[in-house]
Amino acid sequence: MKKLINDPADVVSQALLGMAAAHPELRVDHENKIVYRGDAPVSGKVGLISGGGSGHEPLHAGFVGPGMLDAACAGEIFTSPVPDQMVEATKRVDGGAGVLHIVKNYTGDVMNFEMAAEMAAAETGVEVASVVTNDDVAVQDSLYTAGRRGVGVTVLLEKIAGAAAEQGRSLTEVADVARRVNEGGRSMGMALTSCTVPAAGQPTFELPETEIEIGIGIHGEPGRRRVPHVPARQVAEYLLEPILADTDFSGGDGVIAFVNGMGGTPLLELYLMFHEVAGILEKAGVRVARSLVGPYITSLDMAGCSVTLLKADEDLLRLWDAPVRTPALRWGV
Amino acid sequence: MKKLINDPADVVSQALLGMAAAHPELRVDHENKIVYRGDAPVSGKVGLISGGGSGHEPLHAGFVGPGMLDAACAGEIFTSPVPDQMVEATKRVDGGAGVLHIVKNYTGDVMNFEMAAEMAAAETGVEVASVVTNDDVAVQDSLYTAGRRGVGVTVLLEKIAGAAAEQGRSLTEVADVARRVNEGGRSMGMALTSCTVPAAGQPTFELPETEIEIGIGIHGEPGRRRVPHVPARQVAEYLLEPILADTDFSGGDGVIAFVNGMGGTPLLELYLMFHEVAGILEKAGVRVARSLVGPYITSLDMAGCSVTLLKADEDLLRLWDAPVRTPALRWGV
Amino acid sequence: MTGAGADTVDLDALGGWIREFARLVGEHRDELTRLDSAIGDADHGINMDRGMTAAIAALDAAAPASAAALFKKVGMTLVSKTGGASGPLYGTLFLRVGATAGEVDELDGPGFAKALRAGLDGVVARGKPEAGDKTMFDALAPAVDALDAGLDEGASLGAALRAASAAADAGRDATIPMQARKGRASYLGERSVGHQDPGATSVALLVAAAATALGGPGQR
Amino acid sequence: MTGAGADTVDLDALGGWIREFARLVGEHRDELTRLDSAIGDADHGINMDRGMTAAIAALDAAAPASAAALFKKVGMTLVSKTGGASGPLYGTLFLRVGATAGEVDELDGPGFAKALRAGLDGVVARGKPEAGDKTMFDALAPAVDALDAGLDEGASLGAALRAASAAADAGRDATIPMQARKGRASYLGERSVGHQDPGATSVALLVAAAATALGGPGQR
Ligand SMILES: Nc1ncnc2c1ncn2[C@@H]1O[C@H](COP(=O)(O)OP(=O)(O)O)[C@@H](O)[C@H]1O
Ligand SMILES: Nc1ncnc2c1ncn2[C@@H]1O[C@H](COP(=O)(O)OP(=O)(O)O)[C@@H](O)[C@H]1O
Ligand SMILES: [Mg+2]
Ligand SMILES: [Mg+2]
Ligand SMILES: [Mg+2]
Ligand SMILES: [Mg+2]
Repeated sequence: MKKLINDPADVVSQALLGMAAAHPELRVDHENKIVYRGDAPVSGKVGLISGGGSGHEPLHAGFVGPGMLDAACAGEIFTSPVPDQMVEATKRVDGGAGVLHIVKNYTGDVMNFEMAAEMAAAETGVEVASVVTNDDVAVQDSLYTAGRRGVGVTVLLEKIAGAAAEQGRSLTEVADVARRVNEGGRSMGMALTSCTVPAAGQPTFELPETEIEIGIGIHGEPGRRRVPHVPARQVAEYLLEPILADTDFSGGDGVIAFVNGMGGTPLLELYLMFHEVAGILEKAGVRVARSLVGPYITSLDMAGCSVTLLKADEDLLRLWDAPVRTPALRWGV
Repeated sequence: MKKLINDPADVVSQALLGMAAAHPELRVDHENKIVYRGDAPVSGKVGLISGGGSGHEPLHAGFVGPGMLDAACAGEIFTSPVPDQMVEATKRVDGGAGVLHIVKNYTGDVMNFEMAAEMAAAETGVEVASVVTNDDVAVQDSLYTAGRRGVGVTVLLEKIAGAAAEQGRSLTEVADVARRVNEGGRSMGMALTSCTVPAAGQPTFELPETEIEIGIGIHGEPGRRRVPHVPARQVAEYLLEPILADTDFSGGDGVIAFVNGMGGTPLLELYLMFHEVAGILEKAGVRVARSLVGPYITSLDMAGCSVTLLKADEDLLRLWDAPVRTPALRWGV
Repeated sequence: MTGAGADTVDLDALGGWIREFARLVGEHRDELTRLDSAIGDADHGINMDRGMTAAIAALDAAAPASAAALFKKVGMTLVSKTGGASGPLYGTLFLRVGATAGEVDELDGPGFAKALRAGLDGVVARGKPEAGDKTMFDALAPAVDALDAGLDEGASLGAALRAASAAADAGRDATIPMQARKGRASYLGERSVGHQDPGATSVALLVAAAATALGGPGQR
Repeated sequence: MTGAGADTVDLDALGGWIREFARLVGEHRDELTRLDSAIGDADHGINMDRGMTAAIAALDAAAPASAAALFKKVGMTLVSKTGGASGPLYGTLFLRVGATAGEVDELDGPGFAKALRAGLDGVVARGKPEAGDKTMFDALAPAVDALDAGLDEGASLGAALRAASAAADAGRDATIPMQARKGRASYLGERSVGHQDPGATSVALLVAAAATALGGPGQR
């Protein structure tokens, strides 16, 4: 394993030191591994916190700033953060209008955020609402599993709910917007290579030169099936087919289409994939209202990509277009 | 070789189709492989064009937009674009105030841009100035080589010269700013892995699991030496030592410090590297006035990074902070 | 290593259980992570080791004065330091064990068994596992049942714990053919079959540690 | 394949030179790229093949009416389609060859040699290579010298071209021990020693193609 790190045990804390140095507009609580927007708490605004295992950068800390998150809690690599972090963040971003916890649907994340909400209720008077993202159509039979995973839609949700909070909407309203985004969003991912967790020191799975893995999550969890390595056009079909089979995205105000890189994929390939995705959507009668292309929810050094579609309506598009100023997403400001 | 592509021969053209679909605010001339800002030519403004081999995304097309480039010419992977493209771009971005060609110092790029300038002079009345970036301190003995390579400083230069042009400065003034940036900037890069050129189908060089390559360029050119794989702290020293030995960056208005990813390196590691770089700079009495961390001038799927320091002064910092709105760099707007 | 009477365990012995568990987790760290890389995200050994190392450090910093304090400290530390699924699950387990054990400085067999069952109930409350879901529950539930059964049949705590440990091992092995329905492994569907559950494996270490530390001297 | 007289080459033969060069480049595409991956950026074969394929397509589209038109078309196409260092270098080479050859439909030996030297001068004007820099110059210059020398000594064009081809091959081989001072390979410093220059290798193909296509029938 070759990585630009010192000690596998210190990767997250040292990266946070780098984030603090590179982004003076943010505040970092190194002890609790929390990144805050510099002006938190914003009085009268619903506070948004998210968090999860590290290794998905820029998610979540790269999305802290006006128009998106108020705070992000960083866990160890691929390991949910702990309730103490979320409780601390909840206290510090509460501007009197309550706090929304944005949680990706993984057993560990859900349980830790649940405990945090219980503890916050007991220790503080802050009103907390939670929304769990679960957009990954690779997980079928969700009755017999931990349910669909939260993946790409998390990025879109943090942006859109962040804009709703910035507008001064109430906690209930912001949580509603967030749930609407989650319900209208579906994703599917694939890997050309495994990632390597620093502490493990070797690839999480082995994938021969001739095969790719379809339906992977963002933690190096193996996918649902291996298929021969095929051209990008076919990969786009593998990813979109189950998404379009799951939900009708045609008509209406179109979709926000998001082609995401897994960390080790060049932008050149992501744009090429976006071209293929756009072509399939056009044939399927799905209008692309907005788009996002880049590595936004990654899996360390994994080569691969995911596609997320989010059903748009006028409100969501207005919130999507609203100003955002974070290290990784920035427009309109 | 596993990549998200269809045919190695079509990578660049299909990625440009994706760019066009993802960025309706840009215009793409697919025949000539040129990306323009949507409102080019901007009357009375100096036009900025750059270009080079593809495979370095987001450089250059990702930097087209208000406050940065007016057009970018995309060559084949790692192959300079041809004069016809540059001539065409020059004509189309000329707003009457002349056009600046931003060229990275590689034999092919320099010769093709030279021919383009000759052809533009012959075919059109457009006033053309050129600036060549050559910031890579890995190239020593530049008397006995093709000279230092143009690497990371190109990104900073395109941003700063773009701001100067946006302010309405004249071609001579914009070219002066650009040369000042190039003279004040130095870079050094390293690789954990080789990149793989799609048409070649296999890694350009072999690097064992235990070794890293110091002083690489951005085209999979092997570096100046191989050393055992060392922790990030030591890597930062390997990169900064020759930069600081080359030029005195202490005092004054500090530096713009840029830690760049080579395409296959997770953001987490880049932030960790930035922490190490900031630590060394502090010890060396170099003040970090501004910073940039991310994959901005890449080498396909190579894992590795480069560090660029640019001597700042008040004018350059003001230009750096000025609004920019491009796919890959965006702030202040 | 047991307390005053053969069937009573004092605070030292209970602390010894935690320390022996931490030692076993450290020893099996890579194995637990390897199991997790087959059907999860390759961190179970790392998580448990981080959590237990912190728990031992917390115990070293100040010796708890009661069983309640001891297990609360372990539980809180695991919640605060472990992360992932195992943090809340093992954390809740020990918090419930402590709450049920109470402000005492020793436990008899039935008292320990009652506390451990409370821990199991905590795991169920937190993670909603059912038998056959291929989780830590599938090793812990049989172990708690075996402990109760042994004591009911009049066995010594040591003998009952050794039976519990054997039951945990069997429960752990029984996870191999199961298809996971909870946790990350469930995403694999049928591909989870044929792999041993990491959490069930660490639970087997937990119960083995109890047999070693609380099962009486020289009786392993 | 030669023209009317044994020492005159007509447009067909000159076009045949280009086609034979394109064929050889296609055949040696991977070898050229492999050489470039050792000391460059792994694209010389790809570049040359793209450029020459386009040049042949341009010639196929409309047959040029003179040597000037033929080589101008080849040169312009190479400039427009090749990119990299080889585009301007080979492009300038052919543009100068064409400008010197002039509006004729055949060339005699000295006429061809003069045109080729003009091409060499174009390469020098464009890239500023010097002898020993480990570039295409190191194969092209000896070839042009050998061609002139052969014709001066009264050899037939065919014999002189075969001598030129041998000189180009020797020049190409002589690049192996050189340390590069121009182009990408120069960045490697001493590590460029021991590798054959890709551009010198393609030049050897260019001159070999001339010997084949312009050297008279059955004399290879
Ligand atoms: N809902 C659940 N109920 C009980 N145990 C569970 C549940 N989900 C997961 N587990 C246990 O947790 C183990 C994984 O723990 P760990 O790897 O530390 O956490 P994570 O899955 O968050 O990476 C599994 O092997 C399983 O035994
Ligand atoms: N300044 C120069 N003068 C003459 N020939 C050069 C010069 N620089 C490079 N070359 C030739 O160009 C060849 C490389 O061509 P190519 O790989 O197509 O371009 P690039 O280096 O831009 O990738 C080298 O092998 C060398 O022979
Ligand atoms: Mg985990
Ligand atoms: Mg090249
Ligand atoms: Mg795990
Ligand atoms: Mg080359």
